Amino acid sequence: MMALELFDGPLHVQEITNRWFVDMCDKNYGAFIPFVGIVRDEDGISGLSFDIYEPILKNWFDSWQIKAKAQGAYLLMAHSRGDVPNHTSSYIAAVVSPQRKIALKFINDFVEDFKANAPIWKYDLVDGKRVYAKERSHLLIGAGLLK
Amino acid sequence: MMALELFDGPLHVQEITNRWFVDMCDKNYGAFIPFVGIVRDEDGISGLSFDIYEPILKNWFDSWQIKAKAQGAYLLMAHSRGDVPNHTSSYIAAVVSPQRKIALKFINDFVEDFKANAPIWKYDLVDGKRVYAKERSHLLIGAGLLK
Amino acid sequence: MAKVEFLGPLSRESIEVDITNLAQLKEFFKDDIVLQEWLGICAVALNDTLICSLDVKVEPNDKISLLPPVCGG
Amino acid sequence: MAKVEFLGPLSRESIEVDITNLAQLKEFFKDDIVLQEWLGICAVALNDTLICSLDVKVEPNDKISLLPPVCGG
Repeated sequence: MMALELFDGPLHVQEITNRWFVDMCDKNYGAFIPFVGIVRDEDGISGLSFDIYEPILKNWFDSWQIKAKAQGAYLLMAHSRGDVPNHTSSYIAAVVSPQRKIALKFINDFVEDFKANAPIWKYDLVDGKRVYAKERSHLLIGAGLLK
Repeated sequence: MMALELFDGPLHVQEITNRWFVDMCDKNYGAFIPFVGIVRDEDGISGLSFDIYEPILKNWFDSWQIKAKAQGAYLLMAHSRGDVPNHTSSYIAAVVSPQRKIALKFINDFVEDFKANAPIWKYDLVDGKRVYAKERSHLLIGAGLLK
Repeated sequence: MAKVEFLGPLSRESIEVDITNLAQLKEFFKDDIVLQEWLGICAVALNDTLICSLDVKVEPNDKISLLPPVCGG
Repeated sequence: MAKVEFLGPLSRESIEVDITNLAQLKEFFKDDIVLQEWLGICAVALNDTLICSLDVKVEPNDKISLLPPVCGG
């Protein structure tokens, strides 16, 4: 089983979360928390689109997995590449843990750090064109080094 | 659609979470977070068993739903009555919200308050018998009034 | 007569009592040795609302529930 | 020669540059007006590790990546 899964286009939420639950339910974890991100219809967009830089995403994910395992937890993640229409999902993050409080803390911290640091670029789909979501994007560490 | 669902025996996690996702995905919420509680095999139990006092559970749930709606969010919950074997689920709580941070805060606070205040009694199943989980249980407000 | 329910692990049949406030219910239970063990940890609901004072009036047909410590999920 | 990748919305073909540290890469880009706009907000990775100093040495066959602000999910 891969813990980090990337797909072209929208995620098949039910297939993914059902499979994760089946894989995890007999591992004696007490809590399974998937976070499902759904594309909102707002500002006249027809959807979102994503570019991913996989090598750094994998490094980032692996460093979180090490943190999770140190506390007996385990992380799973799926993300879309390319276009994702409104009302479909582009992102699922999940944690399993023997303990409820650890699971709740991890899903919060993991998702927030994902938003700040995962090397993924978001575009609004407007009139069939990709428009970089610059205002909603976050500077990475060391930004501006070459200016 | 019922927002609070009670079932005899273990929860059909996939049926419930799939149905909730389908019901919610076109409502323009941006985040859907189910918390799935799974019975752990520990201390020699074969499972857990639950009694529920429904009138107060409904009041408790309704008060949380009002809080959620005030912030544009919506809560869903399913719980088992009776016996639930190890490695199956007895409890699912979920939140949907337009905003990620509100969803993450609600799933944490809702699940924690559920543990402290929902009128549900837990028993370990040991050698086919129900043993009240007294040490893991939480006093309700006003406990000891008639002592 | 008000009805008294014993919830969860209390596991007793409901009873009917002729009282006008909760202080009288406390008095009514005082010789029940087994129940005394539970009363120190039980919360009390009147018509499905948790109560924190013995002064609360009880009307005929009211429902009083005794709730031991809880643990859902 | 080190390779320079322009990720996400930078949307440019990779180039190869003959440099031994990042300060030289900064110098190399100084006349690229369009890129200058981006450089103020781009992070820099050397072989897939984010870098915070211009003093870092660059070897032949190293990969340098420019990463604009991110927004996953």
